[in-house]
Amino acid sequence: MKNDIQSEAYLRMLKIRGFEQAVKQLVTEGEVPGAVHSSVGQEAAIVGACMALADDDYISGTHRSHGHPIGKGAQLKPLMAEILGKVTGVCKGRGGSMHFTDTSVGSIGESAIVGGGIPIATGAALTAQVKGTGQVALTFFGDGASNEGVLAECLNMAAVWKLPVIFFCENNGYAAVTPAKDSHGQPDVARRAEGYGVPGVIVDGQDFDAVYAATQTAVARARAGEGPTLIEAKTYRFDEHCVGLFINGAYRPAEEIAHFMSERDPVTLYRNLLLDGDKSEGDLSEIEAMADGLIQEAVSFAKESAYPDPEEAFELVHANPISIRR
Amino acid sequence: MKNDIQSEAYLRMLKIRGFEQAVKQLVTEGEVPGAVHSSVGQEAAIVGACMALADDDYISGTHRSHGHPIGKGAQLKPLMAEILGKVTGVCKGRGGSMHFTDTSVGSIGESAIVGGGIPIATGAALTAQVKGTGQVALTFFGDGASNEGVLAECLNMAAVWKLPVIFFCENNGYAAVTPAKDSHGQPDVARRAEGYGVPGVIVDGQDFDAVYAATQTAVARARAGEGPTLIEAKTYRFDEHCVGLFINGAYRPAEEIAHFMSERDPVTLYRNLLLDGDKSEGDLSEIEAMADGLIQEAVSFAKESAYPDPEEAFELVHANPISIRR
Amino acid sequence: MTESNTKRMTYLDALGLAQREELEGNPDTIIIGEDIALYAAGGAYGNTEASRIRSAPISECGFAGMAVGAAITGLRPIVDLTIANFIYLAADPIINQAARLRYMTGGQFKVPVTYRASMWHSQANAAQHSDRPYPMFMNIPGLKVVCPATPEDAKGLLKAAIRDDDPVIVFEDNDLWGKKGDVPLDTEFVVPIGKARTHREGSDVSIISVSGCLRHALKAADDLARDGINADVIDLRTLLPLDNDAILGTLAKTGRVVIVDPAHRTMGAAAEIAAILVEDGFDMLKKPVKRVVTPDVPIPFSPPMEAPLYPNPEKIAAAARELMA
Amino acid sequence: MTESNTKRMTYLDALGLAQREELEGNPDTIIIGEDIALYAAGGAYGNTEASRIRSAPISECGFAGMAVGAAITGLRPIVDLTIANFIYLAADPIINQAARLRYMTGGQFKVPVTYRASMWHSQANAAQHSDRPYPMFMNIPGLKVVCPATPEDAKGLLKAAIRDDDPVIVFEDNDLWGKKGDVPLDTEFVVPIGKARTHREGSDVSIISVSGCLRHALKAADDLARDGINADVIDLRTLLPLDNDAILGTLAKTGRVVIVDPAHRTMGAAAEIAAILVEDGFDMLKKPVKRVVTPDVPIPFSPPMEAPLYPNPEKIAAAARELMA
Ligand SMILES: Cc1ncc(C[n+]2csc(CCOP(=O)(O)OP(=O)(O)O)c2C)c(N)n1
Ligand SMILES: Cc1ncc(C[n+]2csc(CCOP(=O)(O)OP(=O)(O)O)c2C)c(N)n1
Ligand SMILES: [Mg+2]
Ligand SMILES: [Mg+2]
Repeated sequence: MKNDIQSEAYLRMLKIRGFEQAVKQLVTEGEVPGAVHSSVGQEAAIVGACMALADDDYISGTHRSHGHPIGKGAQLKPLMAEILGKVTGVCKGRGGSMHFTDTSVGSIGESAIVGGGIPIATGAALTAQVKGTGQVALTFFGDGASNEGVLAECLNMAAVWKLPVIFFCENNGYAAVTPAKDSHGQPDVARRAEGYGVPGVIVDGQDFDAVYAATQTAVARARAGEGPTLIEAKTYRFDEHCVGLFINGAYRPAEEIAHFMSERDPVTLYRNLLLDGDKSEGDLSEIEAMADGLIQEAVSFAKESAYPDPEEAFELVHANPISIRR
Repeated sequence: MKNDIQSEAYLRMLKIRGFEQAVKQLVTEGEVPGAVHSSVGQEAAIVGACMALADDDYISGTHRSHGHPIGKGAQLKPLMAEILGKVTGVCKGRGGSMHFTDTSVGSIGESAIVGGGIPIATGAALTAQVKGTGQVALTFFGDGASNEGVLAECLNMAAVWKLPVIFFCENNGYAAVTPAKDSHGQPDVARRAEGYGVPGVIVDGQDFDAVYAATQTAVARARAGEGPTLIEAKTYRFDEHCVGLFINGAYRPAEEIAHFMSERDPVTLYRNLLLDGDKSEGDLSEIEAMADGLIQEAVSFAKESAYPDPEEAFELVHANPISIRR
Repeated sequence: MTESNTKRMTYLDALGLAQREELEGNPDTIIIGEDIALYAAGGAYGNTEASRIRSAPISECGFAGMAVGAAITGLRPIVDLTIANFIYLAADPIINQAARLRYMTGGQFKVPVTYRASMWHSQANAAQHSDRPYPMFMNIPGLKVVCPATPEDAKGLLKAAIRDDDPVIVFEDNDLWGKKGDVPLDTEFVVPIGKARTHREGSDVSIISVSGCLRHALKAADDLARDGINADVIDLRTLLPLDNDAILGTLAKTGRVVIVDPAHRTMGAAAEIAAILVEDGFDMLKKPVKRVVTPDVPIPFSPPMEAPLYPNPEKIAAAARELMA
Repeated sequence: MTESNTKRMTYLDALGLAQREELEGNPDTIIIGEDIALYAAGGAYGNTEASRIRSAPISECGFAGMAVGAAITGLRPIVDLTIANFIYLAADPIINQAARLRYMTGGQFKVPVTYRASMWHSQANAAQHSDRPYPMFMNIPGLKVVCPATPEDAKGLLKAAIRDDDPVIVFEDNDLWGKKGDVPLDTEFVVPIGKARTHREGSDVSIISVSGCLRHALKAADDLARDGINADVIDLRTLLPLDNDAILGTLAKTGRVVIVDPAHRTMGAAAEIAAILVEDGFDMLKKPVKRVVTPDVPIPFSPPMEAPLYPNPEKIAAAARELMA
């Protein structure tokens, strides 16, 4: 693989796509405990944002959690093992799909509480500011999460304190089965930012370059001490809200789904863009093979890993331990 | 008193002003349990908003609570008795200064939880909409309260559902001792509304006519089923945050206070306006005497009323009572 | 209740039926919650007009508070908070407003709002989706708290909650959603708030059960019966107000008590029940009170760690046997 | 501790001293709260640079959550939530995040955040400003909860909380703010979290006290002593984790226990203490456990209704006398 931005971006998108396909397969096999939410369709938004960050910058995220740490560069094996609840999982089997965290790549936590990652990242930005580390924090959240009041609170505090934080909304048009248009007083989440003194930017979330550029601008602003930015990436999820969820009634038009899958697939769009540029089919196949290999390895690793011992449930509750009452 | 809008508005402003002066006197006399927050300086904003409402429209408010029900037309005696914790109080001594409620004039509760009245009024608007009563709800809140996320949530829901609610911000420039400029990413609370699809309007809160007109427009919009409006009245509080509070350090310039008191007193401004119009000194003195009389009556009533019996503490907890464990 | 008046259905369908009946029966009843129109728990709103079924934005604090405003002005809102962990976002309006507005206003209002919260656990959803938060709300005067353990009680208690003029939180045990039982079809059927129910009479040991633990308690009782130990099994059903008579009544029968509660040990509902026993029933107690509860750890994701944490029939039977020894 | 190492000061000044020492002693310590720079409780931040003293907008949920993000990335935030009733607005980040992030991430983080909440009561501020909400947080594994009752403990426990690598909530009793006592000046003085303190030794009856009730308990003990009844008085100081050894230890001495707790009766901290006594100390109990607590009503505004609700020396002494009868 060529060690350039484009190849790396394409690889990360493929890793997300492949990881999600593998997870869906594992669900079918009955290997996955709990609920999983796939990021398929949203890869360009995620990777575009992450590639604009430095390795030690922070990210926080959501229940739709797999893409974010992968986009930030996390190893796949411990993530896949976590999905299966194995002791080798990145959270030692305590977090599962909705709570991926990999501090080794600056991933400080996906939150199953919608909106929960927003103050976490804002607080990480506060640390960066107080300690003068130059780090930036970026928080991924959905269009649905944007209706949690805590977003308004954090936008405002970040503006007041000029915190180096980027509020990154993956607006995929739906919160579970509720269309954004039925739950937003006006459609653009980015337009909410201005009222708090925060610049709001809308980008095409299916276009890696657009997302990457917008995030780079926001990162530069944050690092320069000029404060937060809200970026809204208009995107689409290709899968159901939750893998395997039975939805009682059609909440989104079949044509809409078909349109996005055939015309607006971020991986295909990026592949074509690279081919139009200076990448060859060979270059891309090499990257694709590499992604496949990594995913196969991760699946094998996860399957072969052991489950935690039940007694481990009583460990790691506190950093300064107390005796646990049973 | 002439039964016209101007006389009534002037009377209500005087009632608020006089009520607050009387309360401060009672504090000095050691008659007042708990904390009280005075609305002096904000009378035009309050009365301008209330006069634009019908008698059966709803209002909710804040810890700075005395002005709102008075502005809505409440009787003073039960309010003053409540301040002193008497059994004749509007809340039978259970609420006190911060929790005035007088359903007889549509006052559905002042909240000592900053921001707490916002969803209450939004919910009252929901009732009006579901039942088709044509009523409107207006919620008073401060610049400080505007930083509670629940405002954003309610603005958005009110916009989505086109609820007949008016979000009325009394921006007096300070939340306790914190200047609004140190706690708002940009200075205009009204500009936050637009991001939720709600029109935001700024008015001079010292100018009764301006507030009255803006609120009338918002009420008309709400009654027509067109949804919420946010009105920001730029105003000023003449007293300390809390009557008798000792503030350790000057948080607002003495010149600023002096300027508002001498140039921007809403009662004086309105008095002059009425004199410039068709009111005579005699007309106004008559109204002033009436206000004074009502306040004196209220103070006497409150002082002469009895305290509740301790056993009353165990009553009115539930509407469908259960036995209270002691 | 004759056979013909009941229908076998799941706990979830019983909740849905309760909602439909109350929505159809009273035009003041409304329902608010996320995704509620399409896939919310119970669904099935019958002939209710859309304006009374509000699919809300993800704004728990806001709509839980709005429901209070709606309740004090004449509606009877049902707020479906869905997964119980989200109730913390709505804690302020529930505690600071709903629970005390009537009192603070000297009785000017009633606050007929119902909050539904479904306690997910045993489902590998980890700590942010696996709480059983009823204990904290038991400490809030002005509220009522119910925890139905059967389809019949699910219908009857939810209906009672909606009809009650005070704020009631209905904590559902999600593990029971798919379980079936006979449910009265009478639209006037309600289960009175504040009354426990005896599910099995016995004279050796009492098992006082909270929420979904009932089925484990009954299994344990079967097992104990095989050893000749007769358990008196009661389901509290309402946790605020507690049915002190029932608690002391079963103690009077047996002198030995096992409390089974899916909440964490420290300050679970079992704590209050034990306190009542030792305060008001001391002279009847032959043995220490035993609590079979969930240990004080956040709920882990991985099933081999999660599953053993909760009360089960074996743990209950073992505790009862210790008391009989 | 020699005389010269202590200074007489108020509970509030002791809290301020603890904050100043920890802010000056560790550049990672920051403080966030409303109006904090000017008149927040304790104040006196010494040489701390302004960037570590954050006067926050009125956004409790937001800044309580930010503090979690700051804590897991290397700061040690103190969040002053001021009046305890506002903690409900911050319940979600405290419970769903702070308490369990370490666990859920398999130990990738520690979460050294301190929440301060001052329990106002007895001050005619009515139900929205008069709560004592510690019981609900005792049910949340991952948290620690302390309730200092003296100036010395106020300093020592707040310092211990700030230094602790886990989330700790410090519930102050606002009634004690103005009360004076001798406070160690040693900057390394801390009171260990999880340890109760015996304030008076006795062999007839135990008084187990929570929060500001301690002074009433000691007064009651004086009164009882005049009748020849010797009370053993312990202040739990930490409520999560509870000091079970101390609870059972005092029971062992006396066999009779009065628990004094300013929280409401149902599910107050006293419930858990009583449960521990009847579960683990049954054979030592000579008499029923008595709880002297606040009745289950929202706190009313008017002083003649409010004042009689709380525990006081007379009620405590009367309960103890009943146990001696
Ligand atoms: C506080 C909270 N409320 C509700 C939920 C239930 N829930 C999980 S995902 C979801 C929809 C989220 O929509 P969005 O933020 O747009 O993210 P997306 O699923 O589209 O990625 C909801 C309501 C939750 N997990 N947390
Ligand atoms: C939820 C909550 N947080 C904090 C407080 C404490 N408090 C009372 S008044 C106040 C300032 C409010 O400022 P603003 O909203 O501007 O109203 P004003 O006092 O200026 O009328 C604060 C912080 C409170 N009562 N409720
Ligand atoms: Mg979405
Ligand atoms: Mg203000």
